[in-house]
Amino acid sequence: MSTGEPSREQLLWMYETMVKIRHYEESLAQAYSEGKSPRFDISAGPVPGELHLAAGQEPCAVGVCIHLRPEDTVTATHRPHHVAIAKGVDLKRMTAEIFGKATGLSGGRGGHMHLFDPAVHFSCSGIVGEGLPPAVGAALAAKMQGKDWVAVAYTGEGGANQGAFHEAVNLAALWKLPVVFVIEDNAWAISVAKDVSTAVPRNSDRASAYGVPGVYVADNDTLAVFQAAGEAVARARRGEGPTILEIETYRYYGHFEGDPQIYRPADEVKRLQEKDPIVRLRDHLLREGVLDEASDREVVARAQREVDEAMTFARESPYPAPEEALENVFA
Amino acid sequence: MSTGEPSREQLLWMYETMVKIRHYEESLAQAYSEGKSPRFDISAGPVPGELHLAAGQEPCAVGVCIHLRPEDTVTATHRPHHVAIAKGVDLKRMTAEIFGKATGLSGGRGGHMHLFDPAVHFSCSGIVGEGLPPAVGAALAAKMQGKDWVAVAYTGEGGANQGAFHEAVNLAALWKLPVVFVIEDNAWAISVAKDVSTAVPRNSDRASAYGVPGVYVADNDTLAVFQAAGEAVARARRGEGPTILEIETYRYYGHFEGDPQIYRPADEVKRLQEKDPIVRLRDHLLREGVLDEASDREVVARAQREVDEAMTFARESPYPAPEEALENVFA
Amino acid sequence: MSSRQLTMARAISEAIAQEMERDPTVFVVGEDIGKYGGIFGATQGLLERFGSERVRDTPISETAFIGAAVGAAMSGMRPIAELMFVDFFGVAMDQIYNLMAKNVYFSGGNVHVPMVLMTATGGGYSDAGQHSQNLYATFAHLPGMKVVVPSNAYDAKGLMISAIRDESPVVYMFHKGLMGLVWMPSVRSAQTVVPEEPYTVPIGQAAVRREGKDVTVVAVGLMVHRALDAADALAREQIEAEVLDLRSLVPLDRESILRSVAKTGHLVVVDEDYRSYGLTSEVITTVVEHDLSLLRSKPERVAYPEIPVPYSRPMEQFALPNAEKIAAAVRRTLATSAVA
Amino acid sequence: MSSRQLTMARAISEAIAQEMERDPTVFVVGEDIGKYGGIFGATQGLLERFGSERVRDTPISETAFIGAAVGAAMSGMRPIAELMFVDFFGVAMDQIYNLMAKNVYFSGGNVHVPMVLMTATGGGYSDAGQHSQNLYATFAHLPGMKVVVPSNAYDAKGLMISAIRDESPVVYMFHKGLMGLVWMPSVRSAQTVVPEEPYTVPIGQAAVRREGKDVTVVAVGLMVHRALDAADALAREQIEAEVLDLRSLVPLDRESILRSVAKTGHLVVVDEDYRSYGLTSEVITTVVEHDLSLLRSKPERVAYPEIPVPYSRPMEQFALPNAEKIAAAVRRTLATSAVA
Ligand SMILES: Cc1ncc(C[n+]2csc(CCOP(=O)(O)OP(=O)(O)O)c2C)c(N)n1
Ligand SMILES: Cc1ncc(C[n+]2csc(CCOP(=O)(O)OP(=O)(O)O)c2C)c(N)n1
Ligand SMILES: [Mg+2]
Ligand SMILES: [Mg+2]
Repeated sequence: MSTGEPSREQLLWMYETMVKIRHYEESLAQAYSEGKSPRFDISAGPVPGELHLAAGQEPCAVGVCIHLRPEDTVTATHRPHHVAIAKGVDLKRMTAEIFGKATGLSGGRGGHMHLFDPAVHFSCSGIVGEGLPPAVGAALAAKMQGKDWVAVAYTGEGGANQGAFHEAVNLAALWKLPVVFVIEDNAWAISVAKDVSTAVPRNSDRASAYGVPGVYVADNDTLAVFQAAGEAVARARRGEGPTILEIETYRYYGHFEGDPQIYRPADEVKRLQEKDPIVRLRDHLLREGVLDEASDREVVARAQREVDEAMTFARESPYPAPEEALENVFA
Repeated sequence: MSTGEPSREQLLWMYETMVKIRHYEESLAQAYSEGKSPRFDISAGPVPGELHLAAGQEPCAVGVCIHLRPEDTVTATHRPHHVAIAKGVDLKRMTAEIFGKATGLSGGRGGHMHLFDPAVHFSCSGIVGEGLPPAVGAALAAKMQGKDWVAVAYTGEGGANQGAFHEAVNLAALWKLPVVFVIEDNAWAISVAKDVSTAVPRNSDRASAYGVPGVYVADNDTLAVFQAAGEAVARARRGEGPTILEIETYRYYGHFEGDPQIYRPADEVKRLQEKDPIVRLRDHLLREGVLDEASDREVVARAQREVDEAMTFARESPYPAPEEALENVFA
Repeated sequence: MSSRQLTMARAISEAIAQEMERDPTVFVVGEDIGKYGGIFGATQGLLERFGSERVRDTPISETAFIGAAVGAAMSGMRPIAELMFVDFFGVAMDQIYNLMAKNVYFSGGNVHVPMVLMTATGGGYSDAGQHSQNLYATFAHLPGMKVVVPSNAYDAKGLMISAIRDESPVVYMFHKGLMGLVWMPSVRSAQTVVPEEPYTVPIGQAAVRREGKDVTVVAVGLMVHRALDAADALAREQIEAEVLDLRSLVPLDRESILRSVAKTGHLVVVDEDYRSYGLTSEVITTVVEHDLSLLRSKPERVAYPEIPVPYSRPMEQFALPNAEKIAAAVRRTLATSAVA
Repeated sequence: MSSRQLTMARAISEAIAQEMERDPTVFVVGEDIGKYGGIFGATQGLLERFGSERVRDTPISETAFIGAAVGAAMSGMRPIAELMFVDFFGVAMDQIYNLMAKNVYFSGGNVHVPMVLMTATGGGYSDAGQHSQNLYATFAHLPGMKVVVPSNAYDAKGLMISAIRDESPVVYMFHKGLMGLVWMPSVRSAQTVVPEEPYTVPIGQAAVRREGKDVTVVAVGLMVHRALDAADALAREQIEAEVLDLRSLVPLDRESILRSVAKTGHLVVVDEDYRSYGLTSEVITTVVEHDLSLLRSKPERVAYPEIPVPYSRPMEQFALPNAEKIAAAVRRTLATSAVA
C-alpha cells in the first residue's frame, strides 16, 4: 500500500474496520457480563477469565495494519482484538476461541490472550513485552528467506519498561531487521500511570538509544497513525531497519472487565470519548465526501453484521471434549 | 571527596591503587597458571575455574571509587578485582576467597565471581547485567533510611544490552535514586565486538532514553574518569538522581585466562599497552612534581608488598573442611 | 473479637501492616500494589496507611524491582516484593534464584537477604496458560529459598509474619482461589478466625488438618481443601483419611509425612502443579527411601497433567485435580492394598 | 572410517553442519558461537563454513535472541539457539517456557516451533554457583519442551539431528565434562565411534549401557559414566549393576525403567542436579506408583545436595555425586534388602 495520503478505499477500510472493532468489543463486553450478575464472578458466563478490551484504541490497529499483507507478522499483546481484526484474523474462529469453543482458532486451548492465526501470521500473548522478541525473529526469518515481509510488534506503554523491549529493539536495529515497534500509549498500565512508570514522557524518544527513527503520534489521530506507520512499514520493507512508533491512544474500558478503576479520574473516559477517533474519522469522511449518511449506515450495518455473525457462530459452536485438553502439547 | 581537580593526595591514592591492582592481576595470572602446564586444565592449580582479569581497566575502578565512602554500595561484575580493590575490600580475605580457602571472604563458597565484603558494601556476581538492579535497591535503601549514601553499579559494554540494564536505569531515574551506572567499555564481550552487539556507538547516548545525564570518557583517561565520576557521585549524593557513565577502557588479558583470543587483532593489546593508563598517570605525576623517581619506587614497593602479602596469606591458609559446603544456605 | 473471621487476603495485608507498623524497614514493592491494593488484594489499605514511600507501585520491570528488593534487603531493609502472577517468574528468575536465593551462601553467611517474594498461584477460573500455574516445584527445586504455601487465613497471617522476620528469602505463594475475593470462586473454608494481634506460624512445619487412620493424603494450598472434601466423602464409606497440609515445600516437613504414613500405611499426594518432577514424587520418594515397608499399597498421585493450562472451561476443569479424583485415588490405593 | 572417533563437541557441531547442509532453514544464534566456535565448542567451524548470516553472534540479550528464535521457528526456519550456560536461563525463561514451550499448545497445534535450545550444564571444575548447575528438572517440570541429555558422542550426534528435525522445541543439554574439551577434565568414554553420515537417535528412548541382574542404576549425562565406574567397582564384589542412561527427561522412558527394575528388584538413581523435586524422585516414583512390589529394597538417590554449588575445590568435590557414592548406595540398598 502507499505511504502518502490514504486513498478513498483506504479511508473507508479504516473506518469500517474501526466500526467493526468497536462493535466487537462492545458485544464482547456484553457477552462477558452474562452470567456475572448479580455478583461479578470472573469464572462465570459464556466468556470467563480475564478480558482486556481495546475500545478507543482502534487507530493503533487500523492505521498500522492497513499497510500490512497477510505474510507480514504481527505479535499483539494481552489486549489483542483490535489488532487481530485489523490484521484479518478469522473473526468467527477468533470469537469461538474467546468463547472457549471447539471451533476456535486453537480449539479453546488458548483463549483471548493466545490467539494464533497462521494464515495471516498473527499471534498474541499474555506476558507484558513478551511478543517483541518473536517479532524480531519473524523479521529475521523474512530477511533470511529473501522476502520483503515485515513484522509489527505491539506493546503498551507500560510494556516499554520491560527488559524485552530494550533487547528486542537493540537486536532489530543492530541486524537492520524489518520491524515496526508499535507502542500503544493509553496512559495506564492497569492502575499505574505512565508518569509513574516511565522516566521519559515519550517512548519514541528512546529510539535514539538504538539509532532508529522514533515517531510519536499525538491524540489518537487515525490519519496521523496511517501516515507514520506507512513510513515505518515502507522503511522496514525497503530493508532500512526498525522504527519505534508510539501512539497516544484511549482506553475506554477498565484494564480488564471487572476492574473497579478506583485509580482513574472519574471523568477521564468521558473526556476521551468526546474526542472519539471513530467519530472524528467519520466526520472527516463526511466532510471530504468519502461517506454520506446513507453509505455510513451501510458500512456500519455491514460491520456489525459481520461481528454479530461471529458472535452467533461462537455461541452456537460446541465446547471441546474435555479430554482433548491432553492433545497438541507437542507438534 | 571533592569533585574538582584531584588533590595531590587523591592523585597519589589513584596511582598507588592502580599499581596495586595491576600487580594483583599479574600475580593472580601467575598463580592461575600454576598447575596448568604443560596442558591447560581450567580445574587445576591453586586458582581453578574461570578467572577474568582487569589489567588495563584500572581507571574505571580508581577514578570512580575514590569518590566513595565505605557505606556506599558497589556491585561489580564477573571481572571484579580492580573495583574490589579500589573500594577497599579486605585484600587478604579476598585473595583467600579466590584461592578457595577457609579464610576467604565467604570461606571459599563464592570464589572470584562472588566476592562479598559487607564492611565496605561490596559485592559482585557472574551473570551479565545482574548487579544493576541490586544497586538500585541499595540506593533505594539509602534514600528510605535518609542517608546520603550512593550506589555504583558496574557493567561491561556488552552487559548494557541486557534487559536488566534498561529496567534498572529506568527505575533509578524514575525514583531519582542515587545510582551511578558505570559502563566499562573494553570493546569486547568475550569475542563479540561492541559494534556487532550494540546499535549505537556509545551507551552514554542511551541516557536520553531515561532523562538522565550520560557521560562518555574516551581513551581510558584516569583524570577524566575522576572528573566525570566525581560529578556523577556528587549529583547522586545531592539527591538529583542517576547518571550513566561510559568509560572507554582496555582489556589486556583474554576474556578469561585460557582464552585463545583468536577473534582479536594480533597487535591490539600491544597498541593499547603503549597508552597504558598507569604509565600515563605516572608521567603526569612526575611532570607535576607530585611524584619523583624515589617516591615512585616507594609507592610501587608498598603496593606490591601489600599484594604479595595477600597472596602469601591466601596460599598459606587452609582449605575449608569439605562438609562445610552444607552450611550457610540459609541465614 | 476472638472469633473474628478474615479472608486470606485480609489476613495477609493485616500481617504486612502490623509488621510495617512494628519495623520501619519493612516496605512493599510491586505492580498495582498501591492504589489498587494488589490485584488479589494482598496489599489492600497499605498505601493509605503507610504512604507511597513504603508502598511502591513499580513499572512493569520485575527484574529491576525484584533485584532492587534483593539490594535493599542486603542494605538494612526488609522488602516484600509482589510478583503479580507466579507465571511471570520467567522475566525475573535470574534475580530470584541466582541472587536472592544464593547471596547468603555466596557470602558465607556474611550477608543476609531478609525479603519476601509474594506471588499469586492457581487456576480454575479460565485465565489460560500464562495466568493459572502453580509452579511450586520450580522454586522448591532450587536451593536457597524457603517456599511457603498457606492454605487458610490463620496460617497466611502467621506465615507472612514469619516470612517477613526471616533472615532468609522466603517465596510466599498464595493461591487466588483461597483469598476470599468476591470476584472469583473462593474456598469458603480458607476464611478462618484470625487473632488481631501479631503471631507467627513457624515455617517448615506441616499441619494435620484431619486425623485419620486409613490413608494419608498430602497436599498444599487450595488442594488441602479438595483433600478435605474428598475425606468427607470417603468418611461416608468408612474410610478415614488423614489430611496433611505441608504449608511449605522448603523446608519440607518430612518427619510429619513419615509419621502419618507410618500410621496409615497408604499415601495419596495431591498437587495442582504439573505432575512430573514435582511435589508428588518428592513426597512419595521421601517415604519409600526412608522405609519401603511403611507403604502397604502403591502410592497414588493426583496432579496437574503435563500440559499447559487450557483456557476452555471443560478442558481446564478436566485437567484440574479435584475431590472426586482424590477420593478415587484413595479408593484405588486401598484396593491394591487388598490385592497385595 | 567406520571406527572414526569423535569428541562430543565435534559430534554436535558435525550434526549441526550436516543439517545446515541439508536444510537451508537451519541456522544458529547465540553468544560467541561464531569466530569463537561456542565456548564449549558445539559450533566449531560453522561460521567458516556457513557464514555470518546463518551463524549469528548475538549481543548479550538472551531474551531477545531466544525469543527471536521462537519467532523465526514459527516463520519457516529451524533455529538452534545456544544459551551459553544453563545457569543463565533466568534472564530468558519467559520466552523459553511461556512461548517456546507453549505456542504449539496455545495454537491448538496450528503453529509449530521447530527449534533447539542448546545449553551447557555441569560443574566439577570450580566455576562456582552461577556456572556449574545442571537444572534438568527446572526444564523437565514445565510442559511443552522435550529435554534431551546425551551422554556420549554417538548419541550426541543422533540426538541433535533428531532435535533439529523435531517439529517441537527441544532443550538439548550437554554436559561440559563430556565434550572432550582439552582444557577441562573430560570423561574419556564419552568419546565414541561416530558414523560420518547423518543418522538419528530417537528422542525418548533410554539405553541400557551395561546389563546386570542385581540392581538398576539410572542416570543421565555425565552421571552415566560415574554409574558405569561404580558398576565396574561393584562387579569386583560380584554385584552386577544394570546401568540405564535415560537420554531424555522429557519424554521419560518409563517403560525401560520399569523393565529393568522388574528384573533387578533394586534401584539407585543418580543425578548431578539438585536432589529435591528433581529427577531422582520422579524415577523412583515411576516405579513405586506402578507396582510397589517391584522393589525388594528401599531405593536410593545419589544427587546434588540442596546447596548452591560452592567454589572451593574440596567443597565442590564433596558435594558432587561420584562413583564411590553410587557404589555405596548400591551396597546400602542391597544390604537393606537382605534385612527386609
Ligand atoms: C511481565 C508481566 N508483568 C505483569 C503483567 C500483568 N499485566 C498485564 S497487562 C499489564 C499492564 C500493561 O500495561 P500496558 O503495557 O500499558 O498495556 P495496556 O494494558 O495499557 O494495553 C500488567 C501489569 C504481565 N502480564 N506480564
Ligand atoms: C546473562 C549472561 N549471558 C552471558 C554470560 C556469559 N558471559 C560472561 S562475561 C560475558 C561478556 C561480558 O562482556 P562485557 O559486559 O563487555 O564485560 P567484559 O567481559 O568485557 O568485562 C559473557 C557473554 C553471562 N555471564 N551472563
Ligand atoms: Mg497502557
Ligand atoms: Mg566488554
